[in-house]
Amino acid sequence: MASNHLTGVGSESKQLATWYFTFAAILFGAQLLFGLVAAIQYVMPGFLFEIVDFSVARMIHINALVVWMVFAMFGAVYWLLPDETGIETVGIKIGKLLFWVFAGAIVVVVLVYLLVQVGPATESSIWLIHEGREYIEAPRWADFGIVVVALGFVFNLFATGMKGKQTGIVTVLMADMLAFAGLYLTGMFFTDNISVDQFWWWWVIHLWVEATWEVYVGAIAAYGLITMIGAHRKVVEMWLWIEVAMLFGSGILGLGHHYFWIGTPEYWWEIGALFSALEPLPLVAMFIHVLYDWGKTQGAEEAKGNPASVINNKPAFTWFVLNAFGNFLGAGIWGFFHTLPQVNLYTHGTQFTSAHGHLAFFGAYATILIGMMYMAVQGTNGIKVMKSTKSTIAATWMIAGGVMGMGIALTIAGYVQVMVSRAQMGATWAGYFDGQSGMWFAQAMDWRLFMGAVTMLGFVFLAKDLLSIGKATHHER
Amino acid sequence: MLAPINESVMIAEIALDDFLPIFISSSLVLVFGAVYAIVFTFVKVGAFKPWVMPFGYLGWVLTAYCLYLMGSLMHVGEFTQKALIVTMIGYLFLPHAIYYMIDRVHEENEHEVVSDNS
Amino acid sequence: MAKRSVWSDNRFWQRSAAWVTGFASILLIWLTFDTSAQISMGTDADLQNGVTKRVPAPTVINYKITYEMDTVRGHEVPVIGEKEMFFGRDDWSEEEAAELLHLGKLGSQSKNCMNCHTLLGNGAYYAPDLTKAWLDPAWGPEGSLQSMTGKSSKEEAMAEFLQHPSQYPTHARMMPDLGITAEEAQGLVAFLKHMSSIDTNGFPRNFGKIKGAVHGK
Amino acid sequence: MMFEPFVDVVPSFFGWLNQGPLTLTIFLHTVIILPMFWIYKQEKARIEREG
Repeated sequence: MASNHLTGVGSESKQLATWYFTFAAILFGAQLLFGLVAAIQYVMPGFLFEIVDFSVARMIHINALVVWMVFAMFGAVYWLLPDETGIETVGIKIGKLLFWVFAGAIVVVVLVYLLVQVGPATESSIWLIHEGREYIEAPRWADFGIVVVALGFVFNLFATGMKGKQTGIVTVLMADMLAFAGLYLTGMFFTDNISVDQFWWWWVIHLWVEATWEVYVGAIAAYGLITMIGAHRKVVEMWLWIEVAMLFGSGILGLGHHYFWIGTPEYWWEIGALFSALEPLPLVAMFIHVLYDWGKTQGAEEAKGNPASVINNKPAFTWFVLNAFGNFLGAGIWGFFHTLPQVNLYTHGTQFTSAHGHLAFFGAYATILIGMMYMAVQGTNGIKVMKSTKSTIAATWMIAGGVMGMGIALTIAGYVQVMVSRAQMGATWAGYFDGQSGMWFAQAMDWRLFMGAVTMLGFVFLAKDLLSIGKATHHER
Repeated sequence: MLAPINESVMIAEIALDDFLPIFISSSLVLVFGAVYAIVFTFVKVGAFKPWVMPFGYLGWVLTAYCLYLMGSLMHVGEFTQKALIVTMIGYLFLPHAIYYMIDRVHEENEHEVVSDNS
Repeated sequence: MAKRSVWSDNRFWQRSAAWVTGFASILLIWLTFDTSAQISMGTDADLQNGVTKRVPAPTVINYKITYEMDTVRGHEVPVIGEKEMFFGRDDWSEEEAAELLHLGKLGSQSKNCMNCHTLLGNGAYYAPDLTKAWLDPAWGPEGSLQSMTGKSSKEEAMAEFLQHPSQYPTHARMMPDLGITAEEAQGLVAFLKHMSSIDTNGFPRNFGKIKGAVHGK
Repeated sequence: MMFEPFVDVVPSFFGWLNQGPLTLTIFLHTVIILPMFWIYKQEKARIEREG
């Protein structure tokens, strides 16, 4: 089994994984494109006014984000299942059918977003057009589709995990993906009470992004360390359990930091603040863990008189290291500095949140999923040691640099907003626009647009690289 | 039944000039905290020379200072301030504990014959 | 072989992870029950008897709402005062008010408000926060937005703006025409008025207290 | 000041635990951590038994 992971040939599960990765990459491109439209509208408000309004562009921007990540997450699991369990994925036919159902539904939903945009204030708009709830706007009919697809995926994972070898990584993934699918159900109802609405809305968003997704990343990172640098499975899996304890221990009740101001009781101040203040700890631990294992395995090889790098996939490993760092930076630092209620009172609902969102989604999730795409390229092309190309390097620098630049620009914009619109004018209409017209704010938005364009260009290099790097001749085969 | 009006319970306003120091110090709490943890780990595994270690502890001192600064600018209250100090003392020991753990598991596994799972 | 330590034992961490996750989940579910009871909507009787609810009944639209500093709780809270006309009436029945709020909440979702504005601070940051929009001085009797629409009451001015946003540009960044009907606009305004009466633990701070930004502090 | 005694509108169990600064969160952290000592003891006994 030692080199089984190096080849996707002959594994239907791995073939399906490449479909998921391909569609995910397309949606990633769509996300950046509509993000660019929204960024232009901040600078030139007349751009596509009443054609593709900000609300529409942003809805597609954030929905494409969520969906491409879910696609890539499913793909990554289908990729690693044969390696971990030692058998072909059970129910692969259902998996392939569900892929087309899922992909088809997404295309229809996006077309409706773009062409219909808004409907009358009736239940049928919620069922057929969109639900108008940030991140989970998908219309109700699509909700049910997503539930069916997710159940099929979870079934395949469980059936395979129970039939084949059940490693620690597979065990964590099974529990985690079940929770991930189940949580979606809490966001599927309508209520007139907006406090109740947002209470449950956060169950989906927070418990996904700050609990189940983070644990998923821990499991994928564990898999990556084993396959890419040959880290010791027992060590990696022990760390995975520690990470699960730390991530769920802080993340589940860390949900409280979204319950400071939505009508929920004051006791959430303490719960939210103190549990979420612990959320960066596992991220530091993950970062150290990756570097420690890398150093340790490299050192062990060198002691044997083998100075060559232990990394068998340079581009993927680069993205994995970026993940360890970006997770700590985007989710940890940018999250921590506005998580305490004393400060959050002023920063809640400003561009700070946006800065944190960009850096955290990218640092914690986009990076590792791109890394998994590179692993799939290595596997399907039967490459023993994959090296970077010029495009790999250009894509990595431009995407990481672009997102970092956007994050800093938005942080500056957020700071202006906090000072002017919040601390002084208390979130009124006039205060809002005073903040928006400040020079620092306006310039920050120019920089955000520029950095967004850099990111988009980086994506072009990334797409080109993913399509062509497998054919490059400088790898060891 | 009327509760006495207690001005000290009023949530203190954050001064306009304090926002920037708060944001910076709270980011630095994590940055220096990570510096401490990383330097400590790397010196222990031999990636850094031992003379770097004092800089790790300097990182811890700066973490504690930034947390203190952040707490006082946000007016967190006397008891909370004390709790933060206890937290920092706990954090001083954390990398030691983690290193002990990670080192033990490596030691145990390096002596095992790797046959079961690769 | 070295003596085995519990701290490097896989099973210890596996069990700890299971315990921490399970117990945190149970606590969260318990907290959810507790919070759900507190954020359920009040009744019309609560309003008449002066019972404070975090989320009052839809009939709160019959009353005047203000946002005042509560010295015990240390932050501003919405205060429900005497009766006040809302679209010419102050006797909206429980059913009528609930229906209006239902229409407004549906409208807020189907018109995608949240992807430009923030509601209770959540959403997009392209347009002003709507949490306490009803209490915004700009819509008040001396406010620029009310006089701009030429209407004589806050609710009529808001409804007029919602129906024809392009006619009343307030900023280079304009609200698009979303095909909001007169009836929907009434519902949306009721939704906004109701939202302003929700106890948000003092968010947003200093709302409308300080006039003029950087230069007027 | 937001980690101070409870002054919320509706009393509840969690509000009651919120009697002084940080009492609620320290209580919750403690009940999560304490049983891990018990798990530790059990596992230690098992490891010793296995030799």
